[in-house]
Amino acid sequence: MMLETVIPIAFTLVSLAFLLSFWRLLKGPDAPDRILALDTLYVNTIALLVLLGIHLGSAIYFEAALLIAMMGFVGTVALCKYLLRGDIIE
Amino acid sequence: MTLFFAVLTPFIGAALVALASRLGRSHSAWAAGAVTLAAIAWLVPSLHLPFEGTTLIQQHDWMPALGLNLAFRLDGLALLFAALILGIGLLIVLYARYYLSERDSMGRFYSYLMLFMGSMLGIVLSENLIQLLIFWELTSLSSFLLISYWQHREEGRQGARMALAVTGAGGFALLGGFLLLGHIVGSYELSVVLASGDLIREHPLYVPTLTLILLGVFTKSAQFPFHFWLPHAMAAPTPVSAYLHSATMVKAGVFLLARLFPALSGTPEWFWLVSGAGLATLLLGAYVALFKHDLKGLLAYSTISHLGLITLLFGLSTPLAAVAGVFHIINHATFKASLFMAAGIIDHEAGTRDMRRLNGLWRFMPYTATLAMVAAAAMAGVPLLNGFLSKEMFFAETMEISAGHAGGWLLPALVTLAGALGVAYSLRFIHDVFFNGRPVDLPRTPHEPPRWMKVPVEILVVLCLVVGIAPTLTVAPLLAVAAADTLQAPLPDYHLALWHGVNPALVMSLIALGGGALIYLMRRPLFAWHERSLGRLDARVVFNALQNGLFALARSITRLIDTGSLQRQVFFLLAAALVLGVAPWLAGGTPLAGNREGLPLDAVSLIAASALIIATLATVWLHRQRFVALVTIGVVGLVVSLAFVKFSAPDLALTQLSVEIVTIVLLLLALYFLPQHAAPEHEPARLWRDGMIALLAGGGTAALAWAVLTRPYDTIAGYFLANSVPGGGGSNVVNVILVDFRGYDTLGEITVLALAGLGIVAMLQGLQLAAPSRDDAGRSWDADAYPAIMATLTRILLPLALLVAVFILLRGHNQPGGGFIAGLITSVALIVQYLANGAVWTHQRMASDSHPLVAWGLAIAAFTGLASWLFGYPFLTSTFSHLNWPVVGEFELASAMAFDLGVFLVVVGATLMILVNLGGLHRAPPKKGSVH
Amino acid sequence: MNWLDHLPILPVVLPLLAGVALLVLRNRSLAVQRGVSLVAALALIPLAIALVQTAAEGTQLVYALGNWVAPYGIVLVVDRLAAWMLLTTSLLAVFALLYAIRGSDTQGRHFHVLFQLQLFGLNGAFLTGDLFNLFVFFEILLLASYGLLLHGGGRLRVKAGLHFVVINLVGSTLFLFAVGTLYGVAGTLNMADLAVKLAATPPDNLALVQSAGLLLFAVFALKAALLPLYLWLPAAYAHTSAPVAALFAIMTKVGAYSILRVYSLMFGDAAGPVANLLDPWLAPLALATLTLGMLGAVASTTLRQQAAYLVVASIGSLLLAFGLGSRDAIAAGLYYLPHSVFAAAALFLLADSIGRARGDFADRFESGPAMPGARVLGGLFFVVAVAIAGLPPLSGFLGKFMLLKAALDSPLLPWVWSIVLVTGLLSMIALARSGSLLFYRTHSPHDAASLTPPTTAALAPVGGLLLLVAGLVIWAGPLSDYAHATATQLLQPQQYIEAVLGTAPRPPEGRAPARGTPVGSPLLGSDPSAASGGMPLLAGTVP
Amino acid sequence: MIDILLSLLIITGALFTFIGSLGLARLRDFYTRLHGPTKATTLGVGCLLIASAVYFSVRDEGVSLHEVLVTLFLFITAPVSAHLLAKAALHLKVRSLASTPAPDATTNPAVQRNPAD
Amino acid sequence: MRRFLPHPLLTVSLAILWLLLANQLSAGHVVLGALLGWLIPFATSSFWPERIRIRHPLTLLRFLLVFVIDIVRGSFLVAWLILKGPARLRPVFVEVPLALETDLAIGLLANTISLTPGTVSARLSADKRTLIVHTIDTGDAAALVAEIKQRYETPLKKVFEQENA
Amino acid sequence: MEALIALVIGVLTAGGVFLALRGQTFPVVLGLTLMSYAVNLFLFVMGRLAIGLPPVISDAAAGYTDPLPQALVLTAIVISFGMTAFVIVLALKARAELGNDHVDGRHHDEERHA
Ligand code: NA
Ligand code: NA
Repeated sequence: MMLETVIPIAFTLVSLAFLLSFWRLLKGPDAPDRILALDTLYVNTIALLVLLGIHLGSAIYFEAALLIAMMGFVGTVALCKYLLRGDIIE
Repeated sequence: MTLFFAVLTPFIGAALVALASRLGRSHSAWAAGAVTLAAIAWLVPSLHLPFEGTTLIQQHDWMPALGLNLAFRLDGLALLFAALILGIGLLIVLYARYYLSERDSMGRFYSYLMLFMGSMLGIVLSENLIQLLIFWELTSLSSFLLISYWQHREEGRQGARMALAVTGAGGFALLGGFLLLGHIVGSYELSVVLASGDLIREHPLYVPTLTLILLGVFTKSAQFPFHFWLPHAMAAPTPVSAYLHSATMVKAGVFLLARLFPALSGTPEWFWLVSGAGLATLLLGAYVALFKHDLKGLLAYSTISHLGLITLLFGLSTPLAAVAGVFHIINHATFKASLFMAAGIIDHEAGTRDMRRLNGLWRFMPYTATLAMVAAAAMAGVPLLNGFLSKEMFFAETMEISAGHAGGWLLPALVTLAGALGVAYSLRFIHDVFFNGRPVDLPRTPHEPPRWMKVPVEILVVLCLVVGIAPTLTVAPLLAVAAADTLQAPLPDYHLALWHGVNPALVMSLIALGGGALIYLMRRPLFAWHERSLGRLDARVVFNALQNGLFALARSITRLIDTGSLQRQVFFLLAAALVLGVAPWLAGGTPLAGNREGLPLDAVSLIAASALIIATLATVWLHRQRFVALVTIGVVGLVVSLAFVKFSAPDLALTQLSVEIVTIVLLLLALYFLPQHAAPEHEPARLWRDGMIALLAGGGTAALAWAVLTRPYDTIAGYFLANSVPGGGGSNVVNVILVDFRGYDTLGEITVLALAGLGIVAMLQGLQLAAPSRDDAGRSWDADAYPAIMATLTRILLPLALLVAVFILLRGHNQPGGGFIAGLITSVALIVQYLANGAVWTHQRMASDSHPLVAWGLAIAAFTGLASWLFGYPFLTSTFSHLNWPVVGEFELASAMAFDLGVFLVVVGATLMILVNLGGLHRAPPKKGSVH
Repeated sequence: MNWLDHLPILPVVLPLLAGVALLVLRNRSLAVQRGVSLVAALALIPLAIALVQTAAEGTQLVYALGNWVAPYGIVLVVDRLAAWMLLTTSLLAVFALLYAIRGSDTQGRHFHVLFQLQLFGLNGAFLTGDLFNLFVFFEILLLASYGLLLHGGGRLRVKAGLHFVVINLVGSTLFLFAVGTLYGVAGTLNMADLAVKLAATPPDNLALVQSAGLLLFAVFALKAALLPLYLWLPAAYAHTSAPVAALFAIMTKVGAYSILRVYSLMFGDAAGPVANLLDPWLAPLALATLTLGMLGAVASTTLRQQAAYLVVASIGSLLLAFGLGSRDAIAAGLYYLPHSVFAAAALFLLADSIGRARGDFADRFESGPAMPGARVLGGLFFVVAVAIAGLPPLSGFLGKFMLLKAALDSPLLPWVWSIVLVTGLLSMIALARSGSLLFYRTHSPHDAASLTPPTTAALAPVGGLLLLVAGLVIWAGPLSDYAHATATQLLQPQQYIEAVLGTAPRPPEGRAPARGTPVGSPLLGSDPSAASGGMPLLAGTVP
Repeated sequence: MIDILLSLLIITGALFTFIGSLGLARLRDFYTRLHGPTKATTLGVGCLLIASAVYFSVRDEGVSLHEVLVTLFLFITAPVSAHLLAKAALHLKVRSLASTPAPDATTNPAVQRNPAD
Repeated sequence: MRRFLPHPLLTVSLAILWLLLANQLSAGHVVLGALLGWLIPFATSSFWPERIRIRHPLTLLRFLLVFVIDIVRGSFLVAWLILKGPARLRPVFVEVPLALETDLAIGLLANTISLTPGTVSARLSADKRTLIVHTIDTGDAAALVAEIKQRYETPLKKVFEQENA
Repeated sequence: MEALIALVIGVLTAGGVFLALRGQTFPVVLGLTLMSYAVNLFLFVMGRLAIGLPPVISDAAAGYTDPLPQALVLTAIVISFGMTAFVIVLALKARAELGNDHVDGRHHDEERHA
């Protein structure tokens, strides 16, 4: 089956993406860079989960993906708000 | 029960006496007298028994399994002591009524006195050794109260603490001794112990037992080297001294020597320890007494000396010596009590006890002087007085013992010297106070005391005389039964008589009398020599130094360990865990790795794990740049969730993800009020130490995980998988465990969450923190508090998030999800509204108080549990059924879902409670000085 | 099910419901809240007495929560020990609460909710038969205690609270490591089942199991405040409010209880290769704790600090008794336990009244003004000091007597005796000095109005606690018999194990909840291969 | 046929995901870096989600469309995140290759403060 | 009608979303979805008081089509720019004057800009009259602004703000 | 894979321990968080590692991993979340009461001499 060759390639690409985002997170240099990198890491993780779901033939990882999408957004909003205002719940 | 009531009466009396003092000063004295008489009355019906050779034993169960019962004993020895305690006690009650001044609290005094009397009586009437010890310690405690009666005086407080420390220490040693004794004999009952002398003496534990008991005896009876507390106890009011140091407190020690004489005496250890201490005390006391200028000081050292004499007698171990010992106990009690009372009268009338100022009182108070002189003569061992008789027996015994030994002259010589010193200080007491010219600078003009103050002295002095003149008619029967029951054996042959013919003892007495006079005449050069040498020794200084040393040592050790540093505490805990965790492996024999086959490693896992490890290290490395550390720890949390997904734990992943975000929001809230950066640490040693601990702890947990993961195991998990659907009605086994199999854990868990919320609310009350107006780089904050684009779009997300939350909540029983995750999603959705639109805006649209959510959530969870009672099942028993509705079709209803709803509400309530309250912190106006 | 069959859960459910009710009533009048709180606390006493009476007959009541039998579900077990702890807790709670409702409960929010949930946590910890559930209830009682400890705030209190919280969080982490390892090896969480499984530990797993067992000990030692893990205690107890400090007298005993429970059941004599795991550790550490605690008491500069160090010392005595491990020694510890709880609580409450009566001088050991009501305060202080120093005739002495007697058979005899006796002396010296400084070395106050005389309401709880101490003396016979029977029961864990693992679920009756039939007979539950049933459990059964 | 479609979607998705992160890593200032994840990565994950939807719809009977939800969610949130990040970066005066616009002149800090004050 | 169904559009959307979540089309889920779609707007109506009205559904559809195409275009463009190398980029901030007035429409425009070729909306001025947009690579800023206004703003204005226009 | 997980747990613990030993409240909180990750992972893997075997009963499942540790970790996560929240707020309270963010209420410069 074609998928059997495609999925490892996809895993590799997404893993590399994960590493690149992580590298940016470590490197910075500025706080927005790191937040952006963290946000991207969240999205990369969604990609990994979707691939895993296809790979294992299990739909059970869907909610995790959904939640990552939600929580990643909230995290980014909170971190940005902190940079802008300091006080995030004012 | 009579003996028990006799002992109990003074204790109850103590309360009555205190109450009586409210009626008036004299009332408490009357009450105290009545209590003493009542105690006597309990004993009267049994008094004849010892004289008939019967020992009365009364026993009541208390802790029978431990051999500790309320057991009382009335035999000759006990009778003698009870008579001294109650008889002299009665006289003291009378005397004190006149001695105490208007300012002194009568009720308190008599109350303490009754406590003390009861304790003393308890000692002498005890049949059980542990019970005896209880009363023994009670005498220490009650004497503490009596000695410190004048609490405003420094000497009183110090003397009391010193007495308590020394006699209390002795008490602890005695406890050990008694326990050993009971261990050897198999019982704490005196009857058994006294009958087991040979068993005890031959037991390998004899020496430790004896040593511990003697420590108790010597401290209580002020034997060298523990004698020093007694003179300082003279700070007590004189009636107390008269009571404690004649008939009671200090006599408890020699009582015990007499009591245990049959069980312990007759060995070389006993002989050397007891007579050695006795002899040293006898000499030392007599010597020091001579040089005391304080009237009571003289009497105190004289008491020490006489107690040494009695101890020495018991140490000699012969039956006759024991008889003499018992006899001297009686005699010393009578003359010493009267002397103390006389001293009290003098102090009371003249306003001082300093013999350098007290001179020629004969002219002012001839009657009292006569009484005092007779008593002092008895103390000196002058013929026709009781002191002479027992001292004579004492001298005779020392001669008897020493006969035939090489160097045998030494003991008689030394005791004669002591006798001479005794004569000398008695002479000094008489001559210095009542004659020797005119008084020097007295505060007031002395005269005879009130009539009733003299009566107790008169009675005692008369006793000295009649016993001294006609011993056989007076004291003989009492002495006989007391001595016989001391020995627990037939009495030796002895005669109480004034005249035994010319024998060595008489010669020694005469030498002592003459020598004493000679010493007194030579007193001036002796005084001068003493002042230059031994007179400078002050036990109090030494004791204080020791005590201060103890406190200083305790302080420095405590400070060394407890520095108030959290880091040290954490360090200790981790170090302890490391030591304990590693210790079992040191024995060897257990391989670290097992033989279970593992999963193959894949590239994605390796990459994710590397990211996690690097992010962890980055968090550690960058922790001083706090915002950055927050972002890196976010990566850690993300990868941990990924691991949960990877290893088949979707519920965990969902939970971890939600918790992660809420935690980051919390940390951001906190970071706002905390410094953004921390200064680098300047202690490389500490960093290395912490690094080592961290490496060891990390290595330890890794090894532990590795050890477990490489081993196979059997688990109860199969049961959950098998019963989840049929028994719990849900196919998500994790959720069924949470809400059903282990719903009780979950009930606890949401309580923790509720508590966190409530605790935080409580903590934040009144807390005010100044909001920084600039960020750490000095920039002022962005002016746009609620960016419009964010505000608009996050509002769209709210219904969507709620929909997802409902979905997650409802499906939790069968698919990944459940109340906790749903609760967090809801909270996060609401928190975003706070983030995007502000607290005020949000509070206009929803209730700001989330207490009801928490309360009702907990209530729903708890009542779901309680509901099962109605059906006759244990708490938290779940039920479920499948319903089939038209259109909707078949669906499941489970009580566990109601429980999950409770979880949901608590989570939403607690999370909002925490975040919203924290978010509202800055709105309070900054308090002055709350933050630098 | 008869209503009485639910007796074991009532001491847990009652404070939980009370806590919830108080949360609902949070805006009602103070009198209502106090009334609810007090009634709930009082109601625990008859419950505890009923459980003690049942347990005294020698049976272990087993309550299967959710009708899931052990080892699968969580069970509550009421044996003599558990009932004893419940009774001690309930008696203490009432007096602490009585003191609190004089006014300190209004210094912050949610006092009564926290108080009731603290009782929920305590009772739950004493009753549970499940190791992980013990962790959960530890957390409940800890979080409640954090709230109570910080109640009212203030510099020193917050600092002490921060230390207390952080050190306990590290401790909780350790707890999970230990429980996790035990589960990873034995595959079960029920303590009775663990006892069965651990007794059959193969040599290849020996050190692993012992390691987990000792890590667990580190956790319990932290809660119990055993050397060197007691440093959190003096500051925490000395700086919190008086009724909370009084209630906390039981907190360290939870650690001691857990040590006794876990190491008699799972690592006791009958535990085969892992038997007597604590023998080399507990008694020596307890001796050191006793010594250092008492030195701390000697070195203390305030009465409350001294009381806190005396608590440390009392933990030393208590764990020494448990560490000696013989029937008589454990009995001594069990008899001593309620004594030390009541005496310490009384001292904390009294110290508060003394501090108030001394105005600005508070409870510092320095010459201060003569107190109003010095006579009563001094008298109470004297009695409390006698109790806490273990002097006759109060129960501290009887406990010490039992301990020393029990030590006669121990190889540690010289150590035990010398340290116990010397520390006894030290406590006497220290307390005599404290009393002397506070009550005797006084001057007449400059501003008598600033000194608060003690009220009857403040002294009554102290008196009540002292009456409990007196009760321990008067009924020392039956109580020490109970303690002995408890020790005997603990040393024969087989009985406990059979009671727990032999309990059947309630059969369906009437409108029965659907309940999966347990696989095999209930006792077969200890055999996991039977329990795994037909379901494929991949990870678990890979050999 | 479905296989080819799936493979195409998966490869495209993975590739875009990768390129998005590559941009994040490679580009020279924050503002240009912002574009990669916002667009390429979002589309990449979108492709993967569609692949998933197709995969599960084909494998099991019945359509699987819930992946659409995640996609929708990402497409709503990604631009908001990007906007906030850019706004934050402008506020922090993060180094830019393009000349940054002047601070918002119409903004009056006193007015815009929290209405609760 | 308004009282009992405050946000019909939202109700329908939520019901559809519920079916997406449940990932199955059963009668039970339709009922449940409808129920939730009806209930949730009540719970959130205070957060979302204004009623969204769509004037020109066709315009909206066309806009959505353009939007989707532009997302794909934008992604390819950015991907190409990234692969081509950072050195050749010509990033610029441009100011887009806004004709839109409602927050929702402005928000949608900003998001659209962010998702479509080479642009990210970076800041909305305090008076909400100007949107600052960062573009990754452009030679002609004015053309870009014009394109944004024509391609996205005009249809949005028509759909959401026609009465005001 | 088992070795990798063990390593990850070890690193998380080490990092957590090191930070928990710092002198300011914020790193201590971070340390406690890292430690809770470590212990949650540890507790979780006590049910051994399994891929693609979630404990959700279905006919198609090839088998199930041990669900019990997962339930325990869920409880542990919630509890540690509550605890973390509490300690974070306590850190703020301490900052207000003690005037600085040192765990012992000392100033940073004092620390060197202590
Ligand atoms: Na004179
Ligand atoms: Na966490």
